[in-house]
Amino acid sequence: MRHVRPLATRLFPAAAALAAALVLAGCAPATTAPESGNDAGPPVAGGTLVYASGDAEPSCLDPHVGGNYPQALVASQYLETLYTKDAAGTLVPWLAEDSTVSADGLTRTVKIRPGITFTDGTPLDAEAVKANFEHLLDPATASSTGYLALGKIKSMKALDDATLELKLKTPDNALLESFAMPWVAIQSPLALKRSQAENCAAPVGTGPFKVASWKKQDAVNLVRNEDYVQPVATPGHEGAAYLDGITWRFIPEAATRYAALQAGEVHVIDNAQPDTIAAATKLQTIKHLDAPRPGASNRIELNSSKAPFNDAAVREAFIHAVNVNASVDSLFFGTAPRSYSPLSSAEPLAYSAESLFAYDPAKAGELLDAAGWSERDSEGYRTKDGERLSLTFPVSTSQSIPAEQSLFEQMQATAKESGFEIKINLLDLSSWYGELFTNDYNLVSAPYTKVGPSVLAVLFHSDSTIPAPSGYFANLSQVKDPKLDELLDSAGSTQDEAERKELYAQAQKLVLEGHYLLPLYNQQNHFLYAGKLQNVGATTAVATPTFFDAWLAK
Amino acid sequence: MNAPAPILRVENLGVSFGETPVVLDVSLTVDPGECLALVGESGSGKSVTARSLIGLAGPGSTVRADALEVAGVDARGLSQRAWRSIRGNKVGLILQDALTSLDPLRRIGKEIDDALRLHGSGSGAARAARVVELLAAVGLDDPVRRASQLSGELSGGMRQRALIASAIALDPALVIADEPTTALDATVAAAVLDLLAGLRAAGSGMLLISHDLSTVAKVADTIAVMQAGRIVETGSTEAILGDPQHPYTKALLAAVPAGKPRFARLSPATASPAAVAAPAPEAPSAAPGESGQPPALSARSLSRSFKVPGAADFPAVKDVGFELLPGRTLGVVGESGSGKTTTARMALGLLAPDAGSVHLFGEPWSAVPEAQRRTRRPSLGAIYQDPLSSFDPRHSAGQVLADALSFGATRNPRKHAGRIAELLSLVGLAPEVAARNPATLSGGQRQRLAIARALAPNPRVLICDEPVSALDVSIQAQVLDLLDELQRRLGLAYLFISHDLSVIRHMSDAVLVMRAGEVVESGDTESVFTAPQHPYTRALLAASPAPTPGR
Amino acid sequence: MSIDKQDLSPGDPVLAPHPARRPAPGTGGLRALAARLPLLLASAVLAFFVLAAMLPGLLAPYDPLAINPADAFSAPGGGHLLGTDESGRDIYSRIIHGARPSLLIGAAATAIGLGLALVLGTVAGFGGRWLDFGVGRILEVLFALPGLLLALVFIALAGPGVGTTVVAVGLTTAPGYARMIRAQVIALRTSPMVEAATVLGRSRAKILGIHILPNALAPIAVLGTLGLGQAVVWAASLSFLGLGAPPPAPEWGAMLSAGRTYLALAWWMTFFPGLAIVLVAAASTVLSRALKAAGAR
Amino acid sequence: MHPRTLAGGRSARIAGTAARWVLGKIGGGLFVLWAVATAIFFGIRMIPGDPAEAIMGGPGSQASAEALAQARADYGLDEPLYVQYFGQLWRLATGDLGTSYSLKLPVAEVLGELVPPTLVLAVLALAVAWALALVVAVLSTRSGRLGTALASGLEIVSAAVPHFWLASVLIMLFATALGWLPPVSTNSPAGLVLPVATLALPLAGFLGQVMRDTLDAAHRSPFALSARARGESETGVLLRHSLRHAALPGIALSGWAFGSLLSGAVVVESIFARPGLGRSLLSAVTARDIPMVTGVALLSAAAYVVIMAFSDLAERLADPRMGGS
Repeated sequence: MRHVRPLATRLFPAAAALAAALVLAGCAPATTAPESGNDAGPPVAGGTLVYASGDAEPSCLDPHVGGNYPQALVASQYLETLYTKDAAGTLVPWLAEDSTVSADGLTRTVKIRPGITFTDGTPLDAEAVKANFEHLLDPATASSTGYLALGKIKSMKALDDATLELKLKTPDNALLESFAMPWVAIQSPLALKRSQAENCAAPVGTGPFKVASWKKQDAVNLVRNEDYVQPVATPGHEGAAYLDGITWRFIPEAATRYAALQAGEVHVIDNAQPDTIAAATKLQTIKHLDAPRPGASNRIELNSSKAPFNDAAVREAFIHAVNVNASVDSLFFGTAPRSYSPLSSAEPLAYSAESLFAYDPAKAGELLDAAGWSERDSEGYRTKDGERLSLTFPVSTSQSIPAEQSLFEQMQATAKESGFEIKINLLDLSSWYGELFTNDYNLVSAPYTKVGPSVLAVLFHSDSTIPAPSGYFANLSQVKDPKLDELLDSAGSTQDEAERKELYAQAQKLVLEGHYLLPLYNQQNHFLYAGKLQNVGATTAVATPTFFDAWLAK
Repeated sequence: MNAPAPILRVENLGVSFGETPVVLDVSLTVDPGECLALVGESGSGKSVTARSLIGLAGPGSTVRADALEVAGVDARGLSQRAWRSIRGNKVGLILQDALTSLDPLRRIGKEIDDALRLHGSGSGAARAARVVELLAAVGLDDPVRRASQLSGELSGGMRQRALIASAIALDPALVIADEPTTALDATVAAAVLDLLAGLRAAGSGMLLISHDLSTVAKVADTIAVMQAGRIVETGSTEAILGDPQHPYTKALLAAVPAGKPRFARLSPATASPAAVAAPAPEAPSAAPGESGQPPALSARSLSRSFKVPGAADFPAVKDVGFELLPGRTLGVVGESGSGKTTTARMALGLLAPDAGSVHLFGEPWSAVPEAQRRTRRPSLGAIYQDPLSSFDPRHSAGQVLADALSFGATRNPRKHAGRIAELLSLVGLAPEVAARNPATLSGGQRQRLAIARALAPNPRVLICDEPVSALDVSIQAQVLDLLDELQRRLGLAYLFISHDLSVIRHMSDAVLVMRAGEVVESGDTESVFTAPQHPYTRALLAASPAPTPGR
Repeated sequence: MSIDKQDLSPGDPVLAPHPARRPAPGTGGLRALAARLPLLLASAVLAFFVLAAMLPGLLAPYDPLAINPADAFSAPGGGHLLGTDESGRDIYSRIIHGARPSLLIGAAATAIGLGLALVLGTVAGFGGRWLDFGVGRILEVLFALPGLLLALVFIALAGPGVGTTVVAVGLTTAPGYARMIRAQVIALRTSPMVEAATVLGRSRAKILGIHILPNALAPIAVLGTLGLGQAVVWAASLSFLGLGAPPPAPEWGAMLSAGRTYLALAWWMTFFPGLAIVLVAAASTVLSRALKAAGAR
Repeated sequence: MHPRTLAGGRSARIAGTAARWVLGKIGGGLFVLWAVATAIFFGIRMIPGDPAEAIMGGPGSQASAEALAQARADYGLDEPLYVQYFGQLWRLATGDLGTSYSLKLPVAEVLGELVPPTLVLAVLALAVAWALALVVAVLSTRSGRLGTALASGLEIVSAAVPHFWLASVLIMLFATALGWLPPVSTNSPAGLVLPVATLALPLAGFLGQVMRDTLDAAHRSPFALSARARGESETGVLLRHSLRHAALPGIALSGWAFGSLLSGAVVVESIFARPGLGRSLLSAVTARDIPMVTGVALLSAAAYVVIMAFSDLAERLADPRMGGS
């Protein structure tokens, strides 16, 4: 079973082992889907899957608009992308047939796969793709993720029905990876012509399902796309999906969500909490899908732009002062392997440096004494010229799961022993961004999902310290290192895969050794689902599950 | 009493709540067509007795009796069901103050109908007819409309009649009437008593419960006097009123002001130390007209009306005038709604007259702003029907007096200990009272304290608004005596307001008879009472209980 | 305006107009005790938590902040009376230490609410028709807005935190109190007591100061005790919505909201802090009812 | 409470008062709505965070400068405040609640979808609370001192229970442990049980306390005594007299209760994943979705006004003394 399977994969036991191997090789989403229904007999069509999402209900079902993970999750069911990733994590064409780039890297030609039509009957062609890219780049669309992904495109031209030519401002070897993201998924140009409100309510794509209706705060109802044709044949099955449809509900309360799964009210839940996963794995009736997101790992950024973290020694001391592993073990029940890399383990080019992150209060102490933080005040915190060694840590309640918040609390406790004071502020998203924009933080943890190592440029290039008009900036550790910038620039433009890998490795080494961040674990992306639901495990390039092959056993 | 079997026979009835006995060894008999009056003061246990007779002594009570026969049934250990078949059917109960004794949320007709329905007499239509019949029988005009009205919409008298109607709906053999006229004006009360008398004449036995001997005198054949849960004396009405044996009965009779001349003591002489403390009473200052000095308080053609939502203004007082001379008492008598209190409040400068004026010692009083009145207020005091509500619940008697003495400067009794002691003894209260909260005092003591407070600023005029209406006869007597003595001793002028003619007659030098906001008759007390000019005055006099025989 | 003579027999148990009439202390030993049992229990509960608030160290066996990942999620009993939370912190100790912040929040919020209410209520009750009208309208509006909306907007305005919670809860509870106090003041203003004072020549100011305010304040003791409990619940609700005290402060509401995600795994993390809140709220209700009964002689 | 002057033009007076009553209610209601609108308008604008960002999907968005400018123009946020304010008032007056920032839909439309589920919840909760309160009150008056103590204890405790805690406990018990009821609320009867119970129990506690007090009072009142003296059974006294008196304060409270139910809905709806006003209110405030917040606020204010009017009316009907009809 070593042959490549386009679109993501259902992993059979053997494949699970393979997947493990691949993880070590650092080149595949570590999807540990359980054995799927040998006992359940042959697949049967029919039935409606009920999916319970813990994310906030998207305000728009078109992932072009804004562009966040909840949108990607649902959109993956009815939209498809030009490229995608296979089980081995290799980038493979999907709606696109093939793509070439000019020697100077400034011209990218994309061949569009023929014979595919959108669910509204519009044929997929170069013009259609062009219309999508224009839609993404149009300010009125208010796309953020997709907009950035295509940021380097200068102009585009449909040479013929099947050929789209893109002129780039600068070479971008991440472009195909960008094409694999649902936020750049391809929709019917006809549908895009509608008002944004209309298109948000029911985007039209080429996927195995289509949006039937959306009852706000209740559910998005998807129905099977009867005429679905897989762009690339897979060993799964041909034709339309097994399921009649999917009811996409939103259940914010983790406990309620899990209770609903147990009660058989729903078949799949996302954002499964570590403790429930631990509990569920003991049950026969519930199964677990772990699909870590690509892009950056979950990490704590140390704001190097202001005291005390403008002193590298203090940053290092902090990293040694906190006992992450003990906490992760107890809080995540082994569902979240510790990460020592800026990149997700789903990224083939991830570079790890475990040695840098040992819990070593003694060393932290020495470093701090050396850095002049030698006094202690009445509460046992270190001080320097009367200044307390205090760190503010704004935490977004919507971006950090409870277990993570507890983790931060435990770090707070361990850091105290070394004399660090951590002030945790739990904030709603808007207020949280507010603190970041006013540079009112020393520590912060912000997820970032993107396909490919180019996320490093987003997170650590000095350009990313320049705020967008909304005030947003991605380089939260505020690294401003010409050497790093240079590495990232050339890594992003080189045509040589090996060189690219090497350059990104150096870049990661540099930020890690600069103690700009404290990696925690992969971006957690756990799904629990009912045992009767078969053939779960296929995921897109951003690790969102797809249910084309899934079926409900009677 | 053998011929007709008694309707009610009780022997050695005892009722106690928890550990505390309220009724002891009470024995009663009521024959058909007989009216037995049970007379006693508050807490004498008369109401409880009445209720025990129909098995409603109340929660937490234990009732025992050697014999308890109601309408021929041995009621001892009756089941609730059995009791219910007796109540309303064989025995009717009439409570005081029908405003609370009839469900304020239900139509009169329904309330009466209940009695009929419960004892399953007749169809709905038949009952409806009977209800109207009953209402007519108890002398209500337009009975059909009355039946559809709420008790709140009826006057006190009408309400009481309606209540009676509901009690006699199945013309029970025994009617128990508990203070049936107490809340009513004299004329109305008289009419209601006549109604009850009529019932009795119709042959049903009656147990009449009252605190007032003179009220029952008219109706009762036999009187049983109750004190502290025991019956101290029983006998024919004539015997009890004419030749009381038990000292308590004597005291009660003595206390009735009716027919007692001005300044005659009503209570045993020992009651008030003020009398002892009093120096030779300076003769009441000059008789009316004799001197040129201005009247203490005078009103000229006072008028005042009140807004009624969604209706024409209601004129409470129309063109009332009077002169109160120093050291004298001007009685104001009238029934509820006659405008007595409104007049009083205008005299007190609490209410601005729409027209007319009040003068205090010849100076304009109602016309000047409160700020100017304030300095002169010490010369004018007041006492009310319900003294307790006029005290600050947070203040002890001492504090109340300290406040009054210091003109509001302090509430610290120690600052005025001397005067407080004086005042207390003056009104016949023990010095220890100073430390107590008025709420813990008895009704009489509260009124004495109120008087003490009123006297604190050395007023020369005192306005007394129904000062004794809420008190038992004996207590009333003491308070009236006290007021008398204080007047003689301090030369106070009283504007004395009451609905009770006998009290007014006993207390006043001159009277003002008011009705519906107008003065119908005024003049020197004796002449008004002996030769009433106005028909309304005559009606009042006729209605008021006759002077009890035998003094 | 008419004289009406209410029952001439105030002592008569059957005619007793109010159920508030309890058996006099000391009568029938056991029954009296039974009647007072709720009050005793309530006082005990409150006393316990107040003590906890003042001297937590005295009652708490563990440091409420000391984490011990190895010991996380251990069930009640054994080493930990009420179990431990996700960081292995002793729940009982955290509840004990949580008493201070929680009660303080409740008390402060109630104080603010009552203070506001006292001003509004007095102004409305004593300030004459127009002021009364104005205040009345303001109260209407405050009532018309769902309390939580008021709190949410205010917190969004001032940013989350203990201080904000306190004010927010104070704001949301004020109108209710204000309405009661107003009624109280008006009742007093037209009471014979005030009339008597006027007759004795007291100025409006003196009357307000000596008679009306102090008497209007008496029921505030009742409202206050009642309010304390409700305020604690309110504050907890806000913490539950993630708008309360910052970690690791062992505030009950915060504990609850932290615990509820582990409902399936460690019910005790949710149950016991909630129980503490319920106990305090219930106890304060009982106490306030008792105070009220005592007040209404 | 002293005797009303006897009839005679009484009906006319009632007509007059009735008219005045209605006018008063309407006037007061309008004022409240205006005040709420104004308060929210300025209150929300003081909240940090650029509305335009909210429109562009929160501060996280990397919306370009022109996009933001575009949004400001679209929603008239570039005009001076007073223009916005009066424009806002005018639109509200003409029944236009504006367009939600986050949902990009007409607020009226969104509310239209959200009101029914919340209404169902609130009404059921109110009904259940009433039923519970009455039953307990009645039972306790029948049983002795112990029963009463038990009842009052029950009421006090349930009145003290925070919604969110109760919800969690109920789910823990009936959904997870026993598996009798679904933890997620659909409009199916079974799905409604837990949310309704969560809202109803504390409310029942409050109502119960008040009702039982009045019930007792009525039971001991003279009119109850004379009813008994008429041969009325305890049940009769209860049904024909006491209950009606007990209902009065209950009705008076119901207006207030409805308001508190809305606050409760915020918690309950998010825990039981139920679509409704409460949940949208929470998300709207956090998303700085000014039109939504205003809409919800106005709606609930209007609801409050109407409910109050109704409970006042109900009171007048139940209590003829208030000369209603």
